Parts: sequence; C-alpha cells; structure tokens
Amino acid sequence: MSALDVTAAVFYTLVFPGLLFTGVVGLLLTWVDRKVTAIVQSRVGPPWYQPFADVGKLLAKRMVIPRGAPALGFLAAPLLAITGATLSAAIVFQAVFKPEEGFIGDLIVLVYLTALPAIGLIVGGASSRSPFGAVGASREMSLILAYEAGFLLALSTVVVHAGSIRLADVNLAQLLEGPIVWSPSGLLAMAVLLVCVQAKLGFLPFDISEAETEIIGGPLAEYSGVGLGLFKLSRAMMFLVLPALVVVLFWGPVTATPASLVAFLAKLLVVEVLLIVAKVTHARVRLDQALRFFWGRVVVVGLLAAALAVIGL
Amino acid sequence: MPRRARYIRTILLELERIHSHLLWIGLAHHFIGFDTLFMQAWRIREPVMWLTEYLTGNRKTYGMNRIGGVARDLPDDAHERIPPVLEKIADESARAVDAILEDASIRARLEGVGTLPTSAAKAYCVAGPTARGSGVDIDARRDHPFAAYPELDVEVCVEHGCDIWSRTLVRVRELFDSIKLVKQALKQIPSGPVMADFDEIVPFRVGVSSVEAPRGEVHHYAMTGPGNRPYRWRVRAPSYNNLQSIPALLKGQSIADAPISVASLDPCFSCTERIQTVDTTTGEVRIYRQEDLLSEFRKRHA
Amino acid sequence: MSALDWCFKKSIWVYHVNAGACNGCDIEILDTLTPYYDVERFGIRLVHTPRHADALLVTGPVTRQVRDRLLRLYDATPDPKLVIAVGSCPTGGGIWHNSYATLGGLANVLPVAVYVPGCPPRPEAILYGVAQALGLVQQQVSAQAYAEVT
Amino acid sequence: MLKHTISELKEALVCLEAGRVTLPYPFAPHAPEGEFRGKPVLNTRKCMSCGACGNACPARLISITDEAGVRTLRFELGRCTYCGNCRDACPQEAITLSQQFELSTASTSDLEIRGEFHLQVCRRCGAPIGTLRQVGVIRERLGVVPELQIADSGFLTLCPACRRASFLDNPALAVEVTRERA
Repeated sequence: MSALDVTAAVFYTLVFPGLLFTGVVGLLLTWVDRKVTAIVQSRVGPPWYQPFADVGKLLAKRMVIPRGAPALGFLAAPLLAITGATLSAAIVFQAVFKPEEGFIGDLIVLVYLTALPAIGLIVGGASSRSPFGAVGASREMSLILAYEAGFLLALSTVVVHAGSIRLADVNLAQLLEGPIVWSPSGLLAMAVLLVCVQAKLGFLPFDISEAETEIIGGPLAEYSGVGLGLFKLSRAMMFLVLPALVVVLFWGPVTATPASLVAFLAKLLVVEVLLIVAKVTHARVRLDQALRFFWGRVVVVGLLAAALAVIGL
Repeated sequence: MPRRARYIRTILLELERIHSHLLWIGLAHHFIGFDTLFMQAWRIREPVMWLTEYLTGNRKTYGMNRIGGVARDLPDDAHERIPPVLEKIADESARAVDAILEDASIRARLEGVGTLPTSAAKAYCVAGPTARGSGVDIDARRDHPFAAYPELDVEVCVEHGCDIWSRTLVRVRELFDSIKLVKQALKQIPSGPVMADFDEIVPFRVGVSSVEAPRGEVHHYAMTGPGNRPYRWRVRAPSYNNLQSIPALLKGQSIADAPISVASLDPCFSCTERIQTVDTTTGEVRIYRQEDLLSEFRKRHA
Repeated sequence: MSALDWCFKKSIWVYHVNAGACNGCDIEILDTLTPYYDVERFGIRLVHTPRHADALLVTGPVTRQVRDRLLRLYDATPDPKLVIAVGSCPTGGGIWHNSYATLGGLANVLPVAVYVPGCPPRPEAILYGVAQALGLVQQQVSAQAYAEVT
Repeated sequence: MLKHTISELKEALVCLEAGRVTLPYPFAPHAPEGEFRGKPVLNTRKCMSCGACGNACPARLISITDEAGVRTLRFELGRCTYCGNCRDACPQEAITLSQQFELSTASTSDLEIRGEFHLQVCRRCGAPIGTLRQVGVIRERLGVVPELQIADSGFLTLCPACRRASFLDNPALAVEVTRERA
C-alpha cells in the first residue's frame, strides 16, 4: 500500500463518508428526529443546530470517572462505539461511492461492525460500577440476542436474492432486476429489518437498555463529558448508517450519479420518518415482551421471507 | 359557613381533581416511555390551570379557604368562562382516551401489572382511586359528604380489575364525573355572602375534617392558637397509607414495572415525609417507630 | 464568545432536585417542558442523572435530612455547572424559614446562580429565570427603598 | 394487531389536529388575567408603618425595628408566598399585589422593600409612641368626631404611661369624673 493509498484510505474513513460526514449528517438527522417528535407533541422543538450544541458541550465538559471503576473499560467503551459507527459508515457508503473496491463478505463484516456500538454500551455499563450500568448492560445483552436473529434472517433474504454477499453485487442485482423490495419476500424482509433496526438504534418501543425513567440511562448513567458525547455521536451516526443500509439493501440501486443520490436521500428520509413515527406512537415494552415479540413474530416472518426468497419469489 | 362559600369550595376542589387526574395520566405514560401522551395530556390540562389562576389568583396554591368561608367571591363572568373550558377539556380528553384504549403497547405495560387484590387493598387500607381500582367502594364525597356535596349527586367510579389499567380507568371516569359536578354546582350555586362574620377566633379549639382529595381521603386536624395562629396542625395525606401497599404491588415483578407500579398510586411524597424528630439542641435527626413512641409516651405518663 | 461558550449557552441539560418541596414547584418545572411553554426551544432538556446535568433546579427549603445528599449531588455534577433555586422555599426558606427541620433556604448550602421566587412560580417565571441564568434576558426586579424626609 | 394500528392512527390524528400550541413567550409577554397575586408593592405615601401587615404575614417576612427616632420597616420578599394576607390586613390599603411574576434575581437582596419613617417621641419620657404619620392619622380622625373633641391635643404626644400619670396629677380632670358618678 503506497503512502498515497494510505492517506486516501484514512481520508476515506475519517473524513468523507467516514467520521466527519456521517457525524454531521447523523446529527442533522437527530435534529429531524427531535423536530418530528416535537411536531407530533404539538410543540416547537429545538433549533437545527441543537444536536451540534449538545455534542459540542458534552465534548467540552469534564469527564467524571467513578471511583474504583476499571478506567480502561470505562474509557475504551465510547471509543469502541465510535469506531464501530465509523467503520460501518465507511463500508456502507463504499458500496455507493466506490463499488469496485468492495471485498467479498463485506455484508458479514457489516453485521459485526453494526453490533460494535451495542457492545460498547455493554462494556461501558459493566465497567461503570453502578447498579444502573449493570442492569443496563445485561438488558442490552439480552436485547442483542433478541434482534440479531431477525437481522440475520433479513440479510439472508437479500443474499439469496442477490446471490452474493458483497454489497456492490447487491447493488448490481438490483440494477438488473429492480429493487428487491418489490418482491413479496423482499417486502417481508424489509419489514423485519426495519423492526430490528429500531431495536438496534435503541428507539422507543425497544429503548429498554437505556430507559431514562426506569434505570436512568442504563449504561450511560455514569458517563459525562467526552464519554457521553462520543456515545451520543455514535448513536447519531448509527441513525444515518442503519437506515442507509436498509435503503441500499432493499430499495433499489444506488450509484454515485447525482440523480440516484437525490433519490437515495429521499428514500432515506422516508425510512427515517417511518422509524420516528413508530417511535412516537409506542410506549416502551418490557424486556420479556420484547424477547417474546422478536423470537415470536419477527423470526417467523423472517423465516417466511427467507423461504419465499429461496423459492424464487 | 354560608352556602355559597360551600359551593365555591366544591367547585375549586373538583377543578383541582380535573387537573390532578390529567397530570397523573400524562405522568404515568411518561413512566412507561410514551412521552407523546405525556405532552398531550398536559396540553389538555393547561386551560384548567389558567382558569383557576383567573378564579383564585394563583395556578396551584389557591389560598381560598378561610375560617368561616372563602377569601374571594367568584368573578361575575365566571358563569360565561368556566363552561367553555370544561367543554373543551371534556371532548379533548374523550378523544385522547378513546385513542389510547386500544393501544397494545400501553395495554401490555399496564394490564396485569401492579395488581392489588381487593383483600390486600382493604388490608393496607388504601384510599382513593387506588382503592376504587381494586373494587373497594369508598368515597368521602358520598360516605361523609362535606362542603356542597350533599346537594350534588356524586357517582362513585369503581373498577374490579385490581391492576394499573383499572386505576387508570377509575381516574378517567372520575375526570368526566368531576366535569359534570362542576357544571351542576355552577347551575345550583346560590347568591349571598361568602364569609360568615365572627369577631375573634377562639384559641385552643380543635377542628377535624376529612376531604376526598384527588389521591384519596385527606384528614386535617387543626387547633387554633392565640393571635390567630394555628397552635397545632396535623395532616394525614392519602399517599401515606397508599404507599404502604407498595411491597404488595412490586412482589414478583421486574425492574421495568417498578416505576409505573409506584406511580400508579399517584404518590405525593412530600405529603408523607413529615414524621421526623429533630433534637433541637444537638440537631440529631431520629425516626421513631410506633413502639418507641408508645414506650416514650408511657414512660412520661407512667 | 468562543465556540465553547456558544455551546453552553445553547444547550443546558437540567436535573431537578426536590430538597423537601411540596411538589408545587416540581409540577411547574415539569410544566415548562409541555407544549405551551416548550423549554426545548432553548435547548434545555430534563435529564434523569446528575452526571448528564449542567444545571441543578433545586426546589424546597433544604430539610436537614436532604442536606448531605444534596451536597453529594452537587459534587456528582461535572463542571461547569449552575444552581437555580426555584420557588420561595429555596430562595428564602418560605414559611419554614425558621423551622427546626429546615436549613432555611438554599443559600446556606450551595452557591446559587439565580433565584426564582414564587409559590409556585409560574412556568413562565421559571423559563424567565433559566433564560436569565443563560444571559438571554435582563433581570426585572429591583429593591425598593424609601426614607421619609420631614 | 389491526386494533393497535387503528388506535395509533387515532393518536397521530389527535396530536396533529391539535397543531402547535407553544406560546411565543418570552419573546411576547403572557400576562396573567384577573386579580393575579404577584409581587407585593408598598405605597410609601399611604403607609403609616403601623405593623398590622407584620402580624398577618405567615412567613414572618415583615420586620419593624425602632431605633434612634427612626422606624425601619423591612419586607424580605425572598420568603413571600404571595398569599395576600398583608394586603387584607393593611388599614391604609398601602400594600397591593402587583401583576409582576418574573421575579428571578441573582441575589435575594433585590427582593427587599425598606422604608424609614420618623418616630413620634413622648415629650415627657422620650419613649417612642408611633410614627409621625400614625399620630397624624389619629389626630385627623379625632378631629372629625365632635364629641371626642378634647381641649388640649397635647395628650397625643404623650406615651400611655405618661398620659396615665398626667391624668392622675391633674385634679381638675379627676373632679369632673367623680361628679358624674354621684
């Protein structure tokens, strides 16, 4: 790898579709989320720069490390979360901007990378030496078990459709046969993926691990300053990456041409608003209810979608 | 106390019950994570606060009850201002309640949670909506009526579900019943003075009253003192005995149900934080249990 | 006004502390979040742990029991932080100012940035108090002194 | 599942129909209507500093100190609960509750009302009787009622102890009283 490639790669992951770009767009989307929630609650809601001010303030505040907490785990957790978010952003946008560089199996790598922020929460919660952190971490663990199954089933449907586990090929397949979502199995798989993304993002019906009124923020209870800022930033970035993944996988080819990029943005907003409306009209479910819901309905529909895809629908 | 003063006190108590129940509905849904209804319930509630501010001069501490009557008469356009506010609240809360009745995520979190069987409700002698939600048919407004309640027909709403959902239904039905009561009181209110005339408040006389507050029966014991200052004043708030039932509510439930179960009693912790003895010389704070108090008392008076 | 100050002016996370209050002011504080007053327009958000908080909204005349918990709460909040006293009780002790059970107001325990008197203060008054703490509005009230000259 | 989605649509409808209700406060004032109990205001022309308000105030925030011929009346409104007892107790209607509610302040000393009034001192023993205004009001009121007309209004500037003593020393007055009884 020559020096030029290294700087290009670093620029690619850290600036353009990586940390900076995803962070900024993610924070803007968080503003869209808070604005839509405010409109539904018939109030004005925050100005557009609010998420930037929040994260900026958090990064500037003093970080308090609880006495006796294992400093390594406590400090590593936010970094884990932010790296997971950055790398998964890099891979998802790679399929859009540099399709030819995609490596075989980047879909599988994506599954692990999108799980990193959740693992960051678990490590953070466990190492924050507070009962709220511990309960939050254990809830996050069982929540991961719940939605990973549905997540994988939805991805398997896409793999069956596209016949390969490379994001670029999925794009290619959709270029030829049209968006996967039109096929019945694609539709079911997209619904399953949306529900799992809602849980992965920790949005309302499933924000069990970070329930503000029950366990005061769960793993985030002990975090302040930079740690909390990084966690909030990684959550904002995931709020861009996961819906982008849904659009890339299911809703038609996304190429680097301006026209398709605008279409991509429109579809992205549609998916975002769908997630927000689901968030606003639901109360938080209990952990056992969430497990029963995911292992019951979601896995059944996922299996159905996979079966239909295998048959060829 | 003149009849008109009794009516004004009843109207204000029912207005307070309306805003208190709307407040609880909002807060309960905030505890189960449904912030939209929290915001909407408090949006519906705001006109009542402005109305009471117009009637009494303050949104919450009305300061209307005086010995012998009421501090201030109703403003003369009260009959034009109160009904439209009540109409607006009645139909908006009706539509909001109708919307949440079938919401599965709310029912899942409220039904079958925080159950307090009728026998346990009686054992813990809980009061108010908590008791009526468990099938205990008690209501101070009907059992020992005060103010203008003998002349108003109070409908006691009792549910037999014994869980948080039935307490919610009790509070919702009481909300509509209170709106009806205020309208009826406004129609029947007599004219006349609002303050009985008396020359001096005789010191060291005792007064005891029990009133159906939004959270249950509240009992006040007051003894007048020299220089029109109360000499002794003791309040037993309903949250005091409602809170005793928390262990029964929380038994065998997960952490997620704890906040909503405790919130379903609509507890007012400030009302229950009064048993505290401070040794004024050393400043040492001590909490007496019943046995210590009894033994202390017997020692002194043996 | 560096970017840092701008961030602090635009985003204040508030933690509500009940130091023995009668719940009157607590309900009015929650009222400021609701649609009619919507304090989120100014970037103010209610958080549930002192760790995330920038400002402590304290209500109640600080009873003896709550004193050391209040001090621990104050230490748990990371700097830079603000303390705002909401209601007449923390401002001057309210009716309980000379009672044996209270410490007669918040000034005896914590350094207070802004007092918002009222029993309970209207949600607008709390909004005005927090806006004044942020430097968005001017103080309206001033002492009145009179000396009779014959 | 169907009933659930219907109820969600109803919820969304209820929310969107309500529309945005946020008040433009603090950019536009939102004054309370009717007789709002705001910050008490002392009308220093009417006030004769008699102290009736101090007696009626539950928060005991009105303090009156007499020294060196000057009575200082001090309201510490930091503790005020805006109940209006002082307004009802004031014989001169000098205290009114304004509509002002934005009382946030950086220091509680901004919430004080202080008034200094000259004291009327007893011309024999020098003990303070009341403020000049109090005595003025009494003289004015006594002037109006004819049968209370006493020849020498000098008694007004005597403290009760000295007044009692002057009655005893003055034989003429004593005789007048006894004749009526017999």
